[in-house]
Amino acid sequence: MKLEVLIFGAAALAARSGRLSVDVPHPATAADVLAALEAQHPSLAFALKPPATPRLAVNHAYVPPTQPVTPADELALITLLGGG
Amino acid sequence: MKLEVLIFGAAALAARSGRLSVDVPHPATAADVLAALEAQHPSLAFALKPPATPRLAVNHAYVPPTQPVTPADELALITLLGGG
Amino acid sequence: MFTPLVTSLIIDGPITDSRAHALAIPDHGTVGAAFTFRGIVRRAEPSPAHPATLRDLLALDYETYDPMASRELLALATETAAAHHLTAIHVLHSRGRIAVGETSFVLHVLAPHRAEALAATASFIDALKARVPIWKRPVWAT
Amino acid sequence: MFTPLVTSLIIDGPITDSRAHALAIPDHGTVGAAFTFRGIVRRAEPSPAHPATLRDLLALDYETYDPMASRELLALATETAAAHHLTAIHVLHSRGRIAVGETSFVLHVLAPHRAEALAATASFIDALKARVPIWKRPVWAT
Repeated sequence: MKLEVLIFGAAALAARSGRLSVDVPHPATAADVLAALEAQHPSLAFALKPPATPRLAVNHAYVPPTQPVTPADELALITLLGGG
Repeated sequence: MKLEVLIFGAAALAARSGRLSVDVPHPATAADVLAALEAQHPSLAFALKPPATPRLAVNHAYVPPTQPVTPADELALITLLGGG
Repeated sequence: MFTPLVTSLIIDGPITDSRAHALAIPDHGTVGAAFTFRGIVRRAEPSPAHPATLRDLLALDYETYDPMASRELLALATETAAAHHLTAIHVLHSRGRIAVGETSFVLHVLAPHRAEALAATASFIDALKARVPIWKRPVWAT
Repeated sequence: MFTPLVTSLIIDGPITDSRAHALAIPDHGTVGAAFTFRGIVRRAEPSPAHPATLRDLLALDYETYDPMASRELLALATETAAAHHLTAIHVLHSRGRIAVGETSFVLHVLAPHRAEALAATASFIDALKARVPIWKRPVWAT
């Protein structure tokens, strides 16, 4: 199924968009979404691979990798680079 | 020779005075003054023995134990208990 | 059980001096240490292309993911207050464009003793950057 | 070489809010972190006779050995600024009677980054208590 994921900061700059689509199996988990972002959007590699610590927020809360997700959920990639 | 030493805080409360006299050999060092305070004023033991870290100030500066002192110097026992 | 006073707020634009100072010390005599930390936008930031060199900024644009940013900020403040036995914690973060020299972040911590207040301040700021969904984008001078 | 701005002052009586807040952030864009620490007189202090129990205070009387206290305070501020590469450090300490809830000590630290400012704050306060000849005497409520 197709899911929309909100993205921010340097990731949004790299993708030239604040929102990306990913294709994931049905049913899908948060881990599936992160894996699909990395496979389907190579420009986001810097925000998804170590030392980055990407997390998926579902409906404005961090979720564990096993959390099921559906097209009805608001999904957001949260990659904070710390520093400053 | 006789020397005057200013004292403060809990030490002054214990001695019921802000100033004490000590007899020291001539010539004398800062270490001699601290030793004389301990020997001649037992009420100050708490401020002179470990874990207290007494220091002598001569003319408003900390001095090493070997520093010579004379009756012309302003001597002060500085015992800070930390905390707070 | 004592409940710490916790407030958090994301505001548009820089944090003014009056907001940064608006912290009343409660008069019940339990507070021995009050810490205020202000984060200020500096002129020079590492260049993305050449991280070893500094490049001049005009401002930082802070982007927040709302309302998650507000929720995480409040949750972090609440958890920090409990973990460090604080009397109160107040946090303000900016959203939008903050010029060089302006304040984008203020943390007030009240505690019985300074060690708790210092530890809370350090851990709060580290966790803020790891957890609260706020991003900054440099606005370069040249 | 950059010379940090250092001021220190011992004043009679409590430190008012306006003095505690009177810290201008220089506009040259080098300061990223501003810390303010206020030490406030708490109501309960360990009883000298029974250190495990708390006893109610009315105030603390701060006694200073002048001018050595001023000199050591300034020397400590200057050394701290150099050791931690601070942009500025300002310190105020009270002399005389300070009531419960009033401020007896304020430390302002400005630095490029927060880690330096936090470390400077912690080391300054520890050294203050070990080195600057200021004593406090409790004024008990009962």
